[in-house]
Amino acid sequence: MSTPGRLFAAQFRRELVATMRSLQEALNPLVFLFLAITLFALGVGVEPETLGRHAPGIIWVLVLLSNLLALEGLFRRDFDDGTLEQLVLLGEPLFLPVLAKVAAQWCVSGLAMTLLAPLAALLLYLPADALGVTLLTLLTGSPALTLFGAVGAALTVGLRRGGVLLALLILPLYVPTLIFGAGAITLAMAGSDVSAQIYLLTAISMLSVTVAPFAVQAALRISLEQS
Amino acid sequence: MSTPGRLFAAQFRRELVATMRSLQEALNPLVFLFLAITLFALGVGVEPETLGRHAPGIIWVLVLLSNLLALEGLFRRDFDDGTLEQLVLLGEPLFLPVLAKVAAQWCVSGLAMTLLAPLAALLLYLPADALGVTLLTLLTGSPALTLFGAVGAALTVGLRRGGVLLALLILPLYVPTLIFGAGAITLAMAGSDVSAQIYLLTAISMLSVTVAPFAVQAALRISLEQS
Amino acid sequence: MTIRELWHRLGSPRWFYGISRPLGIVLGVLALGLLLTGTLWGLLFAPEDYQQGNSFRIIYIHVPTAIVAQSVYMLMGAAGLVLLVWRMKMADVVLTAAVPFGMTMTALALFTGAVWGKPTWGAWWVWDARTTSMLVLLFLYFGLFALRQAIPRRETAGRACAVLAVVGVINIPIIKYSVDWWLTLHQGATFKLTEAPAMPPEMWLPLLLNVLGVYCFFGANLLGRMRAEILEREQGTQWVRELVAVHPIESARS
Amino acid sequence: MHDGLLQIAGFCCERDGRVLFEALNLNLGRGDALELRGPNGSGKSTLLRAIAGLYPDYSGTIETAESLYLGHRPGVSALLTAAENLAWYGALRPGDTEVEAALERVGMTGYERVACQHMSAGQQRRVALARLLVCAAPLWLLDEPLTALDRSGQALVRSLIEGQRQAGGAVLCATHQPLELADGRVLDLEARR
Amino acid sequence: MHDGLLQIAGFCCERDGRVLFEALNLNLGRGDALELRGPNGSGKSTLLRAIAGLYPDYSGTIETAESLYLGHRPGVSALLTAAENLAWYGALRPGDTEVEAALERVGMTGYERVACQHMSAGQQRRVALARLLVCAAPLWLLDEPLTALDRSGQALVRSLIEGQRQAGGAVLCATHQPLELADGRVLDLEARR
Ligand code: HEM
Ligand SMILES: Nc1ncnc2c1ncn2[C@@H]1O[C@H](COP(=O)(O)OP(=O)(O)OP(=O)(O)O)[C@@H](O)[C@H]1O
Ligand SMILES: Nc1ncnc2c1ncn2[C@@H]1O[C@H](COP(=O)(O)OP(=O)(O)OP(=O)(O)O)[C@@H](O)[C@H]1O
Ligand SMILES: [Mg+2]
Ligand SMILES: [Mg+2]
Repeated sequence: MSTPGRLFAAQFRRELVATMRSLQEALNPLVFLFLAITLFALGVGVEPETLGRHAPGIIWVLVLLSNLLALEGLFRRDFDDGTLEQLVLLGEPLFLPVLAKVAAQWCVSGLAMTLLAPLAALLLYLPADALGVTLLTLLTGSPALTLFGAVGAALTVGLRRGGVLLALLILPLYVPTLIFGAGAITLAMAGSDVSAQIYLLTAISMLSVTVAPFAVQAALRISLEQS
Repeated sequence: MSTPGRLFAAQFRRELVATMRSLQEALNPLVFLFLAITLFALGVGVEPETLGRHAPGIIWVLVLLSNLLALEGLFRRDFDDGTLEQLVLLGEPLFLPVLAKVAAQWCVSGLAMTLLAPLAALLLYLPADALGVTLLTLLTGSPALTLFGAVGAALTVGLRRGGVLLALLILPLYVPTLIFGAGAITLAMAGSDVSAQIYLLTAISMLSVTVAPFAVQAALRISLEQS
Repeated sequence: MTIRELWHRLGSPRWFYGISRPLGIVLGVLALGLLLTGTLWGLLFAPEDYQQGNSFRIIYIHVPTAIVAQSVYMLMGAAGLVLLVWRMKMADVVLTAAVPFGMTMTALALFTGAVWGKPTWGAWWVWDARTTSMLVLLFLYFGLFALRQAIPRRETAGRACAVLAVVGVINIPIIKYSVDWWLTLHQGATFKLTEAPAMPPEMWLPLLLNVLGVYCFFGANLLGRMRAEILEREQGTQWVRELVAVHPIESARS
Repeated sequence: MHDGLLQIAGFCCERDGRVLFEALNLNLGRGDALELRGPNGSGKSTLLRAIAGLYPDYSGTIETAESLYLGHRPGVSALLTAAENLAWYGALRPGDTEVEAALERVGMTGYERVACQHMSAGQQRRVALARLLVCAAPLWLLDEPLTALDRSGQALVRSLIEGQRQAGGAVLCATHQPLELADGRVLDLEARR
Repeated sequence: MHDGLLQIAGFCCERDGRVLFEALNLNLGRGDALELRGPNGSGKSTLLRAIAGLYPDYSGTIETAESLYLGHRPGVSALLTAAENLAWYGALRPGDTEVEAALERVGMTGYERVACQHMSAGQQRRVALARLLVCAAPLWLLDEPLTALDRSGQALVRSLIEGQRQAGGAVLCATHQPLELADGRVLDLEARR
């Protein structure tokens, strides 16, 4: 048995290193985000005012989808090369490395997207004064996305081509986060106060931090029983 | 050497069987489409007139994205279990099985999405009289999406690197299809004639059918030399 | 017997198979009676709605299905929890058996709603708090269904679905709340449902009967599916072999 | 017995309707080694995974001490270097051997900084073997540890097993090539049919 | 020579700065069999992949007849059944053996309809071996074909190889377990260092 701190740190470091080795892969979701935004500008038409008015929704939906893309591979490679089963066998208590894995994932996708949001907002003519709120909503909301997503990823890891199935499982769970996130920005654009929504987003993220790791842990054990 | 027809048929059958092993897998991309639409309504808001006006763009972009997701795993599994390298070694001429693979993929994702487009249109308040055109654009346009996407999938299958490259490389290829597709529907809603756009879409698909398989073929060879 | 005994008994498929048959029959008969009276009364004798005319009568299918669809998901969440915590086989059976019914009810509620929407709202579909959360519910159901289909091993599939169901149930209230709030944000598209409580008794009594009827129908259907599921899972065991040997017809029917 | 590391009683298991085990009894104590033989598909991997806790549908009881499982899949992450892989394992279940020492023992010095995806099949297996040194557990469950290993590698596996036994551990090893262990027991699953 | 199925001249190759081959010359004619030995990482797989056409960074010339390559990855798709897998191969490069016959030859009768993801390691390797019968090519390139196979499986591989030689084909086989082929040549990559 090793100390909790050491366990968490080791897993976290491992994840980051592995990500850095396949940096391009880690960047994919971000590129996807901007690709999709560009497509939207092209497909929906670029009258600044309409785009600007819909920007919050578009940004948030696309953040959801690209998050999905990032999560798809969260456990896949570890499962294929057998390190996942070793983690489940040796990692005690398991929820610590799981938490570390998810945290690392969030730093790479959730956090990165948050930081890049202003760029996206710019492309979509989001009024400058709504920028701060956009950042805030993403920062408080994205942890929930990653955590719920991790549950889905853990459930589908054993399956070939789990990619789209994953979407089916977790997108419905994303609904509240999406609504409050996009809604808050819209409200802010209308000039009203949004602290309530921010609190709600934070609450959802908190809830998921407490619940999800255990769900993931259970899901991993279950998925490994198949092979 | 086996006859071209037999080669194509065998590969086509194989793909369909592998997909239909669990039929619901084939349905997933479709459900994903509707999930995304729902998310959009939730994020962007549902004033009928705005939704209706943007419906063409939204539908096309989402079809495009779910196509991307569906394609993501087109070669991955075959690569992992080593059947892909066997295909490249044994399949002569290689472009036939490749074409078959893509065709099967299209039947499962592209075609199915086309057939379900009316439902999507309904959810997005697309005027009923624009339905026919929507179907037509998707029918003529989606082959190009699948084929171009396949090139990207082939480039990224083996190596971890190059994912970003792919996105940047696919985007310009998708743009014309998207513009003509969404544009045609918008025009039709305005009551004007769209045969020109339909012809253009068909032309693009034709072009991709002739070019893409060879590009995929080359890309596969490149990817396999890595490992 | 005490609750605890019942609990342990419930754990045994064989015992359950034994008692479930009469129970299922009772529920089935009840469902038939309630639904017949409720529907006939509602469709033939209940007065017209003063503003909607006859189209309002869809309510007698729409509301019951909608209500039951939601309760079924709750039930599955509970079953999932039991399966994960106490590893009780029967909970998995419930989980397996309930999904199709719940999904059908949700789809039916959506469909009847859409059909109703055409005359009342002038559109097949309108983004409204209820419709939206119902749609999300359908997606939740589909997720469960797809996951079960995707996993070959039954036990694995069962527990995977349990995890999903539990997480889903935790989310449902949040989803409902958020969707309501979302509607207030986008006032543009709100459409009022006809107020149920305002209905005169001869309008809502048949409705009540139908709601109860659909619940009973669900109970009967659930038991039936569970019995079939049990037979399939326990095929290897002694008692099933005997059962099949004794009444081939009966066991084939169930 | 008191110092029993593995006690299996009445182990029954069937897969796809084929009965693999009926009422298997098995005990391993300190210093024991058992070779698991049998034709393809006779259930060796299944048994090992069941003991490790990765395969639940069996009946019967399995009491086991902490174990290390080395399966068909090496459990070596391709993106990481040999040293990084082992360091991670060391953090999960610390043993008494240092990473460098372990790598030297399995003859992979000079590869500490090489990403495992750039290693040959056998080299990856060697890294996987080093795990047995970096982590510590009284019971080893090895599934065809000789796979892809050359002569020296096969000798290495034998000496690792002997070392574990001397240290008071036990080894259960499924293999198709005889290991010829000093007073090692052999369980042939075919013979039991 | 005229009936040469494989001619390698001045084959040089290095990976990660390690020189694996310098000026290797190799000829295989009809009926020949060559065992490729060598420690882990000595370049056996690399050579085979280079001949198969899967590894381009080498200098020197390789002239080869049509070949079948069986590598570390079995080339069996997990979702498909054994029969479906083989039928597909048969369509790619038709040989003279029927699918059922091939499966029977490798001792997998009864598994035609079993999805390969539900097979044990060795059973999957056997399905991969059946490919050598379903497809036809004068030159076989086998990379550790004995992996995960039980006794009977190993005998099977030997008889398959002999069959191919009698049919006038040639076999190049990397392995760590001696195959003891009748007048088979052996190339030990370590000895050449
Ligand atoms: C696809 C469209 C629709 C869906 C998904 C839908 C869904 C629902 C749901 C979930 C309920 C709540 C049941 C409960 O828990 O109490 C409900 C109740 C009801 N719906 Fe709909 N509905 C739709 C369309 C309509 C339309 C068009 C009307 C009529 C104008 C309507 C009238 C009612 C009434 C009167 C109730 C009962 C009132 C109440 O329970 O408070 N619905 N519907
Ligand atoms: N994918 C790769 N990328 C880079 N280098 C590699 C790769 N695979 C192998 N190598 C290097 O090439 C050398 C030869 O590898 P190869 O797989 O040919 O050896 P081998 O003889 O097959 O070993 P084994 O008996 O373990 O299979 C090794 O030293 C290894 O470090
Ligand atoms: N993932 C799986 N799903 C279903 N059945 C399986 C699975 N893996 C193996 N089996 C079945 O279980 C039986 C035993 O498999 P197992 O892997 O334990 O055999 P094994 O002794 O390890 O064989 P090998 O020597 O080839 O590794 C086989 O007959 C196989 O058909
Ligand atoms: Mg095995
Ligand atoms: Mg090799």
